[in-house]
Amino acid sequence: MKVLNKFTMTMDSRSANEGFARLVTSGFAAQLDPTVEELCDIKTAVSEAVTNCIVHAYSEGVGNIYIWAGIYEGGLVRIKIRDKGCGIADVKKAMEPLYSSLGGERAGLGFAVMESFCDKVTVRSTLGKGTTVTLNKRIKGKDFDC
Amino acid sequence: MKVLNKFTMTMDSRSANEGFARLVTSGFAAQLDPTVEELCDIKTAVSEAVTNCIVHAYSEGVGNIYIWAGIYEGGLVRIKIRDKGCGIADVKKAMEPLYSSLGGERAGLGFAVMESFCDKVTVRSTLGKGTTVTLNKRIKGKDFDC
Amino acid sequence: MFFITKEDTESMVEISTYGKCMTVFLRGEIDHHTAAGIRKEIDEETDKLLPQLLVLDFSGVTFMDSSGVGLVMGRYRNVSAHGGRLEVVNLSAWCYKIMKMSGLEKIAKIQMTGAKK
Amino acid sequence: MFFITKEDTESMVEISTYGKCMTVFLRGEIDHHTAAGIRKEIDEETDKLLPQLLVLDFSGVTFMDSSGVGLVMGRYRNVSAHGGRLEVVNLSAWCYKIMKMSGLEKIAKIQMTGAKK
Ligand SMILES: Nc1ncnc2c1ncn2[C@@H]1O[C@H](COP(=O)(O)OP(=O)(O)O)[C@@H](O)[C@H]1O
Ligand SMILES: Nc1ncnc2c1ncn2[C@@H]1O[C@H](COP(=O)(O)OP(=O)(O)O)[C@@H](O)[C@H]1O
Repeated sequence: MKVLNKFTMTMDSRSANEGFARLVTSGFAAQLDPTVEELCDIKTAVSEAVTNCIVHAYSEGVGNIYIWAGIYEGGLVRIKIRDKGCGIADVKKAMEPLYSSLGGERAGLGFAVMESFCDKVTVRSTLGKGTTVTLNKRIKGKDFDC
Repeated sequence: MKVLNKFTMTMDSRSANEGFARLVTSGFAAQLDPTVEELCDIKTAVSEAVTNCIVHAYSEGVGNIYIWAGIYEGGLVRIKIRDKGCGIADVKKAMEPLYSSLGGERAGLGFAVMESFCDKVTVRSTLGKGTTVTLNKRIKGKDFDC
Repeated sequence: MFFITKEDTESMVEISTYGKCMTVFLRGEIDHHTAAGIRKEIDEETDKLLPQLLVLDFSGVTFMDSSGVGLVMGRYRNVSAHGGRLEVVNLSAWCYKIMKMSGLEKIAKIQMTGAKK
Repeated sequence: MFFITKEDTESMVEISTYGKCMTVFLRGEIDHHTAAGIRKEIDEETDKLLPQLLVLDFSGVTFMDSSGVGLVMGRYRNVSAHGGRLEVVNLSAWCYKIMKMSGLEKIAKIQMTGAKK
């Protein structure tokens, strides 16, 4: 599949950047003329993935969050969010709704939200090396809005 | 000087990304709580520098535009916009107001606008290798607004 | 403005109390970053008042991810520790969708915008 | 929405003509990307009408960089080629500042918002 437009970004894993990551990815997806709801889907899924880098991957300090985004023919947006943090031992378990290794005020819903608001979510992780979350979302856009 | 927060970004030199570059840099600078005018200063300067990469540096096709931005103590924002394009033979001449190598509808005001809307602009360029424009802008913010 | 300074976070919360009933009006974007400040402000008040009813009003919330669910669950734990109840009102369809994923409606009353009408 | 599709660009321009006077209302963000579409639309009309007076109304312009200056200079060249005049009206203080850097006010009438009052 041909990438029509793309960017890569590296940002600090500071919680203040959660909103910035939403702004950047939704601003990029805006070129496909999405509905407000589709934009919000993307914002929410990105917010979850980026928060996980901050909260879980780099729980001990500040590391790099790597974002790649591309637009493909047919209105597909693909967003990869990568960290070089602690990694996930059991991805299947991590993706179960309501599972959280942290407890506290983490709801354990991050992956469930990503899956619910995107068309496809893939997670690749190596313990001690880091995690890559790929979000796929097809934008139908305003013409398809009712 | 200590960098408090930063990002790097690589984007295609497509004219559709001019607005995206404005969104990203102004969104990042927004954490300093700038005035509307200060945000617009940044947008305008970034728009000029990014357009130059598209129009001049990579006039023959699509290349990479590299953006680095950092926030320092005291409200300083530094934004570097770099290309690996054709480079500038005579930087001094290029920075003269109304000078343009292209003519047509280029006004030759890009550098003049950057200098007028930022506190300091530096340009480093090597012919055949590329150009780096560094924009420095101190955000005084809303408290200083009249 | 994605970066929430101390001032901004504080202005995301407005609290009004009536007897042992406490209502918290939330405003802006709730994520992991802003939830920290919101949590602190609410808990300072609930620790003082020990309300019988805590109402979280989401009418001013423009964005929320699962951190908003954690925020609600944490406040639920707090008020129920001293026997109080929790209600979440004026959720947009969007926020409601995320809240429901948590099964939260089994433990607290959750209500969308306009649900009363 | 930073990516201007064909439709979006077209809606950045609204043209009204009265005899040999042509007024162009501009809307949105003018940069190198959007200027291309704007230019095309204006020139198609001026080539047909050969107006004696071309008025560019900037009241709907929310952002402009030096591409806006190039746009005005290009239209100036076009209309003066057949003896017409150019006026630029309703510039925000912001756009006015950039326009003035070009020395444009020596060749065309340039007017800020509210300058008439
Ligand atoms: N980027 C990551 N790096 C390391 N661990 C992660 C990462 N993302 C998720 N996890 C693990 O997966 C679990 C479930 O994630 P999630 O569904 O987002 O819930 P929550 O963030 O609320 O804990 C987390 O508790 C954590 O153990
Ligand atoms: N990134 C760049 N790469 C190569 N040449 C550049 C670059 N930026 C500017 N220039 C040169 O400097 C000249 C002046 O630039 P500027 O003041 O922005 O005016 P304009 O873009 O309207 O020509 C350009 O015409 C071009 O020759």
